[in-house]
Amino acid sequence: MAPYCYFPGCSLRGTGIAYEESLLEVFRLLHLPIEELRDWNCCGATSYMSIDEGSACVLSARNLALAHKGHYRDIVAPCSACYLVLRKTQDYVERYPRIGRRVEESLGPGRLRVLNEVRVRHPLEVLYTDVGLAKIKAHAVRQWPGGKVACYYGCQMVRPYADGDPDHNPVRMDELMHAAGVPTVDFPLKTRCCGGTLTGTMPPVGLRLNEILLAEAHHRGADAMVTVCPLCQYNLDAYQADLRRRSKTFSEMPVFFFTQILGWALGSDPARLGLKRAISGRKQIAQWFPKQRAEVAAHV
Amino acid sequence: MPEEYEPKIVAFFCNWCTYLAADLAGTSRIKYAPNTRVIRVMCSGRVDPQFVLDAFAKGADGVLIGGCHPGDCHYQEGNYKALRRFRLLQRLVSQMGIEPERLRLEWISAAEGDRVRAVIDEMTAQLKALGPARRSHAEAA
Amino acid sequence: MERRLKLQKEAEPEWARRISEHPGCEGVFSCLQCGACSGTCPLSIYMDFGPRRIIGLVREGFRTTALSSETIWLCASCYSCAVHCPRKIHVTDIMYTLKREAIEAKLYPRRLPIPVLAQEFYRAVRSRGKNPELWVVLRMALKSHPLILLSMIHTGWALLRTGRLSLHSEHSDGIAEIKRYLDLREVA
Amino acid sequence: MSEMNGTVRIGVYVCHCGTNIAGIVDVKALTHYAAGLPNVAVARDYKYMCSDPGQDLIRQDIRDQHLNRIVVASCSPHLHEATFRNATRAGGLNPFFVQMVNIREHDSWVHTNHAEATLKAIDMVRAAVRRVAYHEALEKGRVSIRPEALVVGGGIAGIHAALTMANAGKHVYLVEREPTIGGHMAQFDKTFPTLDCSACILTPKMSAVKNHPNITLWTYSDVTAIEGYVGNYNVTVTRRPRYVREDLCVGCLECLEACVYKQAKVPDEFNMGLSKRRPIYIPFPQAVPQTPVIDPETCIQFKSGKCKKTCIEVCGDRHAIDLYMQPRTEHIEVGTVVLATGFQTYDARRSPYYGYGHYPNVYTALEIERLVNASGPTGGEVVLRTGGHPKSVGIIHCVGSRDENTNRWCSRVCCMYSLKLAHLLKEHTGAEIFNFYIDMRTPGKGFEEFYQKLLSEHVHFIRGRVAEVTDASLHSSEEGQLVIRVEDTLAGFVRRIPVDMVVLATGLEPRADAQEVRRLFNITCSNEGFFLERHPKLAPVQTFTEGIFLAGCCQGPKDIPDTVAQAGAAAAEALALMDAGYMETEPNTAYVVEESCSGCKTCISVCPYHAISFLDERQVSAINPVLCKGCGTCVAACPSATIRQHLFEDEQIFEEIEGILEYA
Repeated sequence: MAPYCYFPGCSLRGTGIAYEESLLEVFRLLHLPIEELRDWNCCGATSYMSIDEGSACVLSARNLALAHKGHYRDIVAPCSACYLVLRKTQDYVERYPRIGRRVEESLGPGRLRVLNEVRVRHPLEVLYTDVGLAKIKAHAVRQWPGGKVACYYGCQMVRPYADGDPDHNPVRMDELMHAAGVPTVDFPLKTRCCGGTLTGTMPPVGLRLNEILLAEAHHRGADAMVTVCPLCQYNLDAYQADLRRRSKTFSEMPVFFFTQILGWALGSDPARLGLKRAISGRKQIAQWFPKQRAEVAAHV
Repeated sequence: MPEEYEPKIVAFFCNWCTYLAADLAGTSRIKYAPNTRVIRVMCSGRVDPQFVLDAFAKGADGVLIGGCHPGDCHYQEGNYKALRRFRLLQRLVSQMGIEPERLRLEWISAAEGDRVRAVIDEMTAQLKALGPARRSHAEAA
Repeated sequence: MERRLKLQKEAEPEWARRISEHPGCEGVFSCLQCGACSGTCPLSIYMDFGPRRIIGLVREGFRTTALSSETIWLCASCYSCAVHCPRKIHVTDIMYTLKREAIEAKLYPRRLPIPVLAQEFYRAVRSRGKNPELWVVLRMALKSHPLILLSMIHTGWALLRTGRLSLHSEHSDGIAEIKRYLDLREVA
Repeated sequence: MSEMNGTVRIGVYVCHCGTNIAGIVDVKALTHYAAGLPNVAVARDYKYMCSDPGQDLIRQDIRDQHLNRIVVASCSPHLHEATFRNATRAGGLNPFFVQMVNIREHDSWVHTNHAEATLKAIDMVRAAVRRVAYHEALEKGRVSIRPEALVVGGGIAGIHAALTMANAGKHVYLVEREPTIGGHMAQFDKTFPTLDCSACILTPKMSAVKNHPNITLWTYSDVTAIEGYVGNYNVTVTRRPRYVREDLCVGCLECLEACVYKQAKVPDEFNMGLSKRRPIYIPFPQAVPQTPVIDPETCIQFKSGKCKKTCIEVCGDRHAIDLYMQPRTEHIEVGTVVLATGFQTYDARRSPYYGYGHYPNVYTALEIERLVNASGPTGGEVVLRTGGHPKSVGIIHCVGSRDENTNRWCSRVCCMYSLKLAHLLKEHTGAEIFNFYIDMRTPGKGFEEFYQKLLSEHVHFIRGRVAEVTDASLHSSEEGQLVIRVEDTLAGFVRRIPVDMVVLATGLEPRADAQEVRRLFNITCSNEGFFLERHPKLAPVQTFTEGIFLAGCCQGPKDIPDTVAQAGAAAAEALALMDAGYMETEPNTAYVVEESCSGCKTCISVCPYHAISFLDERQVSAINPVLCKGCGTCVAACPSATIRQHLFEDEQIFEEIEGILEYA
């Protein structure tokens, strides 16, 4: 089968490195060929749209064009921001001639139509649709030690370009978890925004948004949270110390990438899942994955 | 052409669906290209191939036939008859060297005022791009 | 106390019309003012106007008020408003358009770090093709609230020791090409 | 065969329609142009041609100027063709010498450029002038109208229409799909704004239907086929077996008690599933007819064949219960039809953010109607699904209304019934009531006063479309309750309001099978899927199919008074037809010119009405003018151009085509 084209985006090379590690591991275990897009560039994220949408679309158009040049059918964007901007670019060049012209100026004449010949996919949707729950179930060899999880979908992956999952109430991550033998809790805030970059720009606001999410997850009896986006994971994971300082009732919990959990279920060597990169809930992680203790200790 | 060339479209609209749709477009004040002239027939099934050929021969740049959606014909199945004839006409017309875009059959229900606009605007744009019909061919009919 | 009064001469209907022609802003005049957007927005409770009133300001043409608002910058573009709007208005895209206008008109609130971050990000990507997270955040902080850095020390350290902070900043090999692409705008 | 008979003297009349036409089309230039056309004896323009003085112009000119053809350039023939035909007849000329030119709907209203619009009008008038020269004198045909009527749907609309026509001495067949008549109104507790008991005012009319000598009532039945034409419709009705014979049942209802199911187990449809019923049941105490139904899906005898059949036992020698009952087919002939098939309410599950079906204490308005009803599942006591009485209630307006993502129209009744339910819930529970609305719409007799009454009852009114209903609490004060998150758009901030009960004011939408019904009766639907009236203002109960009329919500959302008024109007229109006993028909029928008929029989195969027969002795086709509907398909199909059509003669259409295309 044709290999998937992997578009890491900047976060998976920095704060979200564990996402990359576990994602590639899961694809390896499921024998899904995947290659990194050569010479990719930043998707521009929300900031570019805020300054010049023409250029924002050009940035993503370049990545799409590169993918097409590499004869890929699907470009896999694990970061929700990348996923959204790529989809939005495809949408905009079709719908708005002005944007189309701007992009064509850059890519050169005739290159516009190729952009929509590449399918933009989120790994969650690839694993759900292309692989399927049955196959995950069949390959899930390992018992999950980590108790109940709250599946958190965030925003930009479900809105406005949701792929089959209803945007008001997505369920596919939950179903994947069940297939992997991981119990989930009913989490009503599953698509409530984590605040994105606000944790950095307006700490009090950003922190509060994440406090609400973590508190509710805990209240619902979750022992951990699962995410599909590097920024969500970063926000939920990196500031729990501050949140603990703000309220004594706050209790820490690990925040995983869904690929880390799947990787574990599929029997991967935990060392290959980037578990040691967690900032919060390291105690639980050390308990749940004893093999990791040595490693984790080294970092504490 | 010095000033923009305005194609002339002869339209045959059935009394119960498309003609009413055009009326609805009017009452809803929907604006569209002024290039069509509507001839009312009771049913698209009444549109005799000769009407279409005569229209082209006399200088129409396009002919538009409008009827009820399949299954909705006020006379049960007149629109199906129209469709069969239309297929025949398409071949005939293309043999006469008239571009296929110039002959069009559309199902437009009485509720689809905006569709009248869409179809007429689109067809007008296409015909403008094509330029005037080559009458000489048409007269061969 | 503040004197609240808007004279009709302050309104710029032409601007409103122009905005409505931007991609994604078509719906601005079909707004019902029902408040579904502000109601579902997780950040409206921190905003000076909130999405509903911003749309109200836009369609009445109160340009300066809208462009100098904090609301548009607090929008984290989670698109919750867009999927809830009973008139299918792309509120998020309207916010983007206003952000762009605010930066062009230099009307954005100076004390806010968010627009600064956006511009730093923009520059970084133009010069590198990729976003060096650490770099951008540092410059943003220095340019707006250096104090923010203090609050970041913990996190920064945690990231560093878990190997989640790349100190060297990656470049795209195709950076020359990217620059050329992006510069086209300036010439065009 | 039409040809130019004698000298043709045409009068052309251009209507300004105030500024509707004159504002865009240069009527003076148009008139001046028309005056110069061949055969045109006189051309005038006038402010309102449809007005009496306008029509007088035509009458006068026919006499003074000896006109024998009339062209009126004004609005759509669907609006005023009849008007100008009458004016022409009054002038002493055959009414079919008129041709209308639609320069309003098809020109001035849809174009903005004066020159282009005027040019278009000129082309159209020129075409009409050429066409009308070929018109000929025709006489209208007549079809007889049978005095029986069919009413489809036994809600308040159908009931009122049926009674009105039956009282006028016509025989009415009332066909209802459900086991009882009454429709939605029977489920309501009270009616706004007067708060009189819905059942109390409905049930007398229901029994009136049952006892009326002129009404044949078929419940649990469907119209499965309809053929024919105005005045002479042949209708097939299929009556589903209820397994209890109406003719033998005395309505003692002992069989219900006798059922082997001591505990009712099946969700009760009439009570919106808030209570249970037995496999043998009667929808509600005042149901008409008072005959139980057996639901084979749940009846043990039907499922396993192993039931003690206690129902049959107790019915005894009345022998009303017949488990072998088969569907019955009835064939009837009627002259007119009134469609009153009603509406369905929006499925609140389509708006997941309000949690209907997920949170037990989220209800639809219809469920509350049953809940507060004295003969409802709880005898009128408002008990939550999770037990206990609500101390606070949130009523969310516009659920599935005014929303591009679901239904874009306003359902018209939700504001008022929400006010009503607010009042009733407060009365029953004394709870704190919050109404969440986008716009408050109370345009009706006594409606605004009712709103005022609610305000003085200290019901909360919060202007804002609710974003979500959630059980995720942000504060201990919200624990265990449903939280409504909404922007209070008047106060200008977002509010979280914890309540014990949420009521969703679901909108009205077309029935799921509206499209099939529409096809069955050969009528049209508007974009929303409601049945389309012939004219929004001037023919609100007629359809485009003669003899078929609309009543109630199948035509669009409306409240009970409007429904009853419309049902009366539909009945009156049907009565007018039936009392006249006949109806004039357009003489646009097809006819055969025998001498040129080759006898190929092509026409016979294309006619959908079997109006064409073959005369073996003469080897030609012949068309029965009574059966011919004038579609003209055979005319277009005839290879030897020997079939022709009155009003749409080939010459007339060719003249129109060439008139349009001839550049002056």
